[in-house]
Amino acid sequence: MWIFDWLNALPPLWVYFLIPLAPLAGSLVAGLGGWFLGHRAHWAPILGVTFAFYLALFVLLQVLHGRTFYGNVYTWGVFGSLSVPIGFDIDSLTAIMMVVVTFVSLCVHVYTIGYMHDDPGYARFFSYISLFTFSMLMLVMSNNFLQLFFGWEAVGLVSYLLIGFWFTRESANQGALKAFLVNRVGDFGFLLGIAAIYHYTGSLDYRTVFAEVPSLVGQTVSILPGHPWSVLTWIALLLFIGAMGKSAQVPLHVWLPESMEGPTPISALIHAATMVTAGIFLVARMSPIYEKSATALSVILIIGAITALFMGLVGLVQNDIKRIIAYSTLSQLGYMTAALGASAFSAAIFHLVTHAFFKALLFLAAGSVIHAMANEQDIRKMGGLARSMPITYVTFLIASLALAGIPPFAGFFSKDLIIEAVGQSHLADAGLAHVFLVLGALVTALYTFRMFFLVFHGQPRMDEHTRAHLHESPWVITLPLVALAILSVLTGWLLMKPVGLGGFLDSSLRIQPTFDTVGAIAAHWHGTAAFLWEGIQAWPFWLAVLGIGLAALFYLVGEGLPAPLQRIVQPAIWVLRQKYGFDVFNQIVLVRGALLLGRRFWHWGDQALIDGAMVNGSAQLVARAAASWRRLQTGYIYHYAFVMIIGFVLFLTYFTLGRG
Amino acid sequence: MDLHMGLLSAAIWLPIVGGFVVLAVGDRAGSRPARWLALVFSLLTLLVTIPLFTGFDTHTAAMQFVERVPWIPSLHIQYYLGIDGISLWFILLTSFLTLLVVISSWRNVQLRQAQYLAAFLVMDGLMIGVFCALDAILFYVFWEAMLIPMFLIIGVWGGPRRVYATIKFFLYTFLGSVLMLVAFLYLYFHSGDSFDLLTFMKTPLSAAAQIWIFLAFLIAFAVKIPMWPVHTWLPDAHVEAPTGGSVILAAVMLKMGAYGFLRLSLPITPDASHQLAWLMIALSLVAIVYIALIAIVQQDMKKLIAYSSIAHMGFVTLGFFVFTQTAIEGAIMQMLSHGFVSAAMFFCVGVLYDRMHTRDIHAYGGVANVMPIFASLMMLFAMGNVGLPGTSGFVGEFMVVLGTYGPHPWAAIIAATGLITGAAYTLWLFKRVIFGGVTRAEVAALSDLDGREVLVLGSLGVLVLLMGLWPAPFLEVVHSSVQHLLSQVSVSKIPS
Amino acid sequence: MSLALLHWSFAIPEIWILAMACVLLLVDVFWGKHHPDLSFALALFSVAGAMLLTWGEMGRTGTTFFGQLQMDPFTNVAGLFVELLTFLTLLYSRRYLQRRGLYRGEVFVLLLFALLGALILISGANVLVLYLGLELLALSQYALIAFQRQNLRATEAALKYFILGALASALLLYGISLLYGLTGSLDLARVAEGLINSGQANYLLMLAVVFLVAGIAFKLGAAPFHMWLPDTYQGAPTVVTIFLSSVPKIAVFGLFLRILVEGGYGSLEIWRQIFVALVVVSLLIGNVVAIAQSNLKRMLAYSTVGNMGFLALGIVAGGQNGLASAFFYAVVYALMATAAFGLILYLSREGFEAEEIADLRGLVRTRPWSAFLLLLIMFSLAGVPPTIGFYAKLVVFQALIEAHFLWLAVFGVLMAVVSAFYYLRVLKVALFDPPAEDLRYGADDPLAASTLSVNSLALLLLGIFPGPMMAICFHALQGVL
Amino acid sequence: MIPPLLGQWLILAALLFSIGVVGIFLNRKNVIILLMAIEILLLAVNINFVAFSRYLGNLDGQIFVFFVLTVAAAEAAIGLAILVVFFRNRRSINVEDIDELRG
Repeated sequence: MWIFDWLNALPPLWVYFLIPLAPLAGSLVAGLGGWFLGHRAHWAPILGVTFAFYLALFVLLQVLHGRTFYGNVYTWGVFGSLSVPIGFDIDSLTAIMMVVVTFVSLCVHVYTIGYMHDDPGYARFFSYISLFTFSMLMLVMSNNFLQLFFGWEAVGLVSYLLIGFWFTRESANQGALKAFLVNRVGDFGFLLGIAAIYHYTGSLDYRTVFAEVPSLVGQTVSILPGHPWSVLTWIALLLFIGAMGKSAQVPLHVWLPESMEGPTPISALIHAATMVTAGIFLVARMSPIYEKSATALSVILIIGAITALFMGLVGLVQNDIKRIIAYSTLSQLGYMTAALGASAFSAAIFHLVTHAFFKALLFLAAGSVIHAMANEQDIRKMGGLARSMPITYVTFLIASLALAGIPPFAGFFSKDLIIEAVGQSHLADAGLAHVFLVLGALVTALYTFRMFFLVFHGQPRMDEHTRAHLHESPWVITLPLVALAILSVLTGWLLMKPVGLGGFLDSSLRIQPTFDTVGAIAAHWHGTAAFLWEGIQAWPFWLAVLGIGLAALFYLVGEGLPAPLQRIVQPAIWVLRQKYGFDVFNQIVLVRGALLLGRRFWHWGDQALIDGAMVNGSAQLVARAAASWRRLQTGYIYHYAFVMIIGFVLFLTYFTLGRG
Repeated sequence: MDLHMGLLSAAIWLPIVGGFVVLAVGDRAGSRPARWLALVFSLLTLLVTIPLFTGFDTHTAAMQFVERVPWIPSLHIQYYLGIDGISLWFILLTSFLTLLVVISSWRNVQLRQAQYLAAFLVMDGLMIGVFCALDAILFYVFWEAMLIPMFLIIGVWGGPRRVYATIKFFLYTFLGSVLMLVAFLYLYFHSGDSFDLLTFMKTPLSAAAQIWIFLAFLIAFAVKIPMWPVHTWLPDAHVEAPTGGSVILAAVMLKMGAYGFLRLSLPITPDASHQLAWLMIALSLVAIVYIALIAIVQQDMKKLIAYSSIAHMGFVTLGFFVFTQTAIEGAIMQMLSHGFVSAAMFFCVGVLYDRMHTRDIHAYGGVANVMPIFASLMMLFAMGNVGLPGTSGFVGEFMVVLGTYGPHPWAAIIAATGLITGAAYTLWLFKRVIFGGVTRAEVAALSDLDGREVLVLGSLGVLVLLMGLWPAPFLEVVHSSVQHLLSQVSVSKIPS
Repeated sequence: MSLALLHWSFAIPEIWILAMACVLLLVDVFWGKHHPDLSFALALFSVAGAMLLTWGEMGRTGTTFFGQLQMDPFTNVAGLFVELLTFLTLLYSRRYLQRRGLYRGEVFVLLLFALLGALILISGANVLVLYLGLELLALSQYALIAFQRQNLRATEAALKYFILGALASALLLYGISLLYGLTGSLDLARVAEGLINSGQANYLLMLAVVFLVAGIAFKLGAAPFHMWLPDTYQGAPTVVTIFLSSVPKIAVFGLFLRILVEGGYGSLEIWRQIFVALVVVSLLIGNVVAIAQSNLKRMLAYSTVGNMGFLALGIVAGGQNGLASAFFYAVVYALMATAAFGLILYLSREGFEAEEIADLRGLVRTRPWSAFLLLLIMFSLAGVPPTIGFYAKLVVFQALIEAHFLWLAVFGVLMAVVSAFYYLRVLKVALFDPPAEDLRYGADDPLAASTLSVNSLALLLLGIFPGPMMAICFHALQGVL
Repeated sequence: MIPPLLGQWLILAALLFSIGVVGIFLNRKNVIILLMAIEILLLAVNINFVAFSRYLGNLDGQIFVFFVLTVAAAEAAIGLAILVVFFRNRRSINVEDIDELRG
């Protein structure tokens, strides 16, 4: 295309390098110059991101023409015999991620102008989200584990900063801290995974490592003496712990709902569209390793399935609009993870893309609602908003349908593909996982439309004042909504074949023929329309419809659950309200435990034992000896003489008798 | 090279002489002249040490800038100086931080400032001396003499319990080092009447002898680092010391113990090092886990950072005793980075302390509202302390874990928990002090950093980022020296 | 005859001191009342002269007075040091004596006689001569201590020292008599031969050695023969304490060297074991009990006991290096003690002896320079580099380890750490505590001030360049074995 | 090896010496007695010297005795002098009262 022509003149490395640097520059300008830029602070970041998006598109085109890239920018450091570079690995997977990240980021940037316009931290916020874009791009573009880890932690940092953006709120700080720590638990595994990789392959560079992988098959490591594990399984699981942290899989999911304390735009960007999918990306990127370990795959599969169903269930009982979406995000991430477990990497990426669009849309629309409701987030206090904010209403509806998996919206294709792929999988636990995912479809539809109806239909339940001020949001907010809405409709159709069935991604994925579920599906592929037709006859679709129906029955027609049903499901609801007790467990066992242990060590170990007994103890011992021995010095001559003589006699006896 | 002759002596004696000059000038005519003199001398020292870097040949493990003259002929003690890749960075670190300390104490020290600055200058020289002494007795002299100024700094300019702290500090370290002296003397007779460290490294020693010498060294260095369980002097010393004291203590003095391991323990007693590696690894892991947990529950900012220092030094000692190049280089990087980060953290606490005169975490909260610049800088250092990639703190921990995993997977796993606990205590501290709403009038009255503080913290921030984003130059210097060290450690010295 | 004259010249310093002492007596009789400065100047002159003469004798060796006195490197070096220390004592003494009405010739005469005794102890080649030197030294000291007649403590100190000292010299004498009986001679050279002939496992010999060591240990002040020392040091006028703590240490080391090394080296194995015991007890008692002291002079007295333990470590090591290190230690200790007591003396005034540790409160505020010197002195005593005190301990431990007394060395360094504690306590009071208003120091004597400064700074400078002094001391012991 | 006669003298000396020693730390009354005890010590030594000198047949020992006697005299003189000044201050020469300095 003509708009890209001039770029062909540049050396490709420059182009790739400019992509992360542009948002970074924007971030620095906004961050350092914020104090005088004030409300003009958004220009630099938006320009930066736009440029990055533009370049990302160019790169995508390049990759479509088969021009991939693998090279280094500079040497980060040389340790041992290994030189660790900072570099880029540009292939189809990367290209897609880059486009998604930059596009959603751009939408959020624009959206933010309207959403945050009277926030004192305006410039800071822009600086952060641009910085996030930079980190995320570094993560996806990396060609080695160190840089991957760098991006991995950097996005974590920005997420921490953004969750705690309103740092005067205790809850926000709490959420931020929790997010960081839980992610750290993930990174703990991730780091060890990298260490293991370094140990077994002697390299941190993707290609070298992947080239080494076949030689590792069959090698075992006995972490617990007597229990030899396959090295690859060990590595794969360690890495997956990292992925669980970032992509909020059970049991490391606890941080994501609390991350909703942050401003809505970043909930859309970071905690729905991009960062949380880093784990998915990681596993897909590492497909050569995972494909070599059925064990790891089945673990991933089941964890994903569990997350998909049970987090969705929690979504049913939430009343905070953002939290509902957060739990739906957890559940959707579960779907993607399950897809990974079934080796349907392309399906996972496909869902990642569609989800990025419709979930970002959902969040931004919700943001628009919250904005209109003067920061009210409880859906029980909403209702009947459809009239007053039509655009938001429509976009929200589209997003909901996509999420619920109603054809022809994007979500339908990707989710259906995943469910089918899992159905195809031959892993031990595939059957169970499949059931979970299918049921998930019902749950998803249910909580989505419960929210939808409660927010937009029925009687308005907000107070008069808020009601009087209800209004559609400004164009900077609605524009991104529309853009995303369009994509939420189209991407399913368009990307189903190239991305979903992996034709486009094959270059970046390595799938064992035995595990190739997507391949099986692709084998009898009769076009998207046919797939759609089959989908309509399949379980998931009807369950989704049922879900919507129930939601309508309870929340559109009726007023909540009818009393008898209420009584029956009461215990279940209680369990769900407790979120299965993860938080309680963490709070009481882990947090309190750590603090208690710390105090014990401090008071008993350091203060009592080491300082008290050993250090000061010995000092006091000497002091006491001094006090008592000085009494020997009575001051009386005869005592002095006596001591002398005693000593003398002792020597004498020693020498005459002792040595005689 | 000839041009570089005497650089090390200059680096050692310039600040010492400067210290006595400042002492002589005194505060009689106000502290202005003393201040400027101190600034000039510390700056000169830094300038003198820079050629050490520029003129350093990274391709050899041999000692460079060597100076060697007989000092006490009757005991074969020489004035023998020289540096290799292991010592170079710490010399630069020392002179740089001393400069920062001088700048930072420009106004904050009212009481007898001339003497304060003099003490730091003298200590500067002595510390540099430790890092480049190649004669055992010379090393010991610098090592011990250093205690005197620190003893005074804590004792005179310290907090309420300063006397207890400083005497504890002195006796603890003194006890540690006298045994090292005994070891030196023992080595003297086994190395053919020589105190030359390089000769020590070549001296064959029986297994038993090596064990004893190693233990003697261990006590000396373990106290200095400090390793569990001889660490309890550090929190007290840090809490009571004035800002500058804490900075030098954490950033440089702790490094000397670690440096001792590299310069003495490993090459002189390689077999014992291998034999007792399990002990060292165990102690390091205790430091990483146990100490980190203690750090979490601290209510005093300085105490918390002090404990975190101990935990970080745990990574260093761990890295030394797994005997892989990655780990040892990582450990050195960790030492260096800790030099920047802990110094910065203590400067940060100092900034707050100068304004509020309390170190109690509960007295703060919401500082970010009134001190945004400070908050963002401290965030940078907090992240360095957490070991976030892109900051210097990451490099060392990353390399140590990588290097450790191979020989001791479990050690690596336990050490990696440091990622979590480290984040826990650092960010919790940060949350309680910096974030939150302003609840106290004193906090509301805080003023943001002035130019001098920005200069000090900013320069450290730049280093933290530089080292995090591009550690290659830092690593390049140590490379061949570490290789040489490893080759020394790998060959047994037990006479057959 | 000229040959004989030449030989006499070996004893020139001793003769000179003796002569000057007599001159001083006369001068004092005639002009002492009105011109005490004259006696003072004369005393200075004679000691300075003795130093010059000794210097002139450097490098000459031989015996004189028909083998009663001998001249070897040790005689010269040790002699020079004792003269130097006496000289320092004199320089310190002037204002102190004036203030207390003791500024009279007799003091100087006694000092000179004590010096003479010390010189004889160092150069004696015959047991009888050594005994006489010892008694000369001791008797003058008794007198000096009691010189401040109306001072109860001083007289009590003198009385205690006198009685116990007499007991000690009796022990020594008894040992000498047995030695004489064993070897049939009083001449050290022949004693040595005699011992070689009479075997080791000889009861009489053991008996004799134990007696001798007991006597020497008492004069040195090594535990358990130290009981007199704290009382005497505390009670004696500070200027006398300076002398007590410096000159006799070197002189008595000379006595030890002559009797037990030159004479009784055949019995090395015996006295070495006794000294091991002395070392352990001295280090323990001295360093530990010092911690409980509140009186600075008394604390330093106990620290003397401890230091004698360190000195004895060198003796235990034996051999060329061991003895040399012990001698070096004695000299260094004498210098440090002189400085320490010199500081107390300098700060004192009439009615205020500045001898309580508490009297130094906040010294750094009121007298920064004195505080700085105190810092040097205390760290030197604690053996912290870069002060000379460190090298003293260094050489001792080195010799000890060379002789394979590793465990003793470890014990020694641990005791050094214990000792560091009470030195630090003094510094803590002087540097960290707030000054007390009521304190008014004397500290107005330029002579003592400059002496003190030189004396203390020497501790630092010698610490930075310890080479020469060490070389001299080691050279001094060349000939003895 | 030691001939009987010499042996008896030595034993006598030893006994005397012990008496002197015991006298010093057993007596708790009067300092004068201490001085006498010291004299006894010296006398014991003298006997030793004379006996040895006689046995060995050389005069050194007996000469030594003269010196010892002289020194003893000087010692006694100084001792008594000190005792006098002490008495002036303390108004007592009771051994029990010499306890100003202690600890």
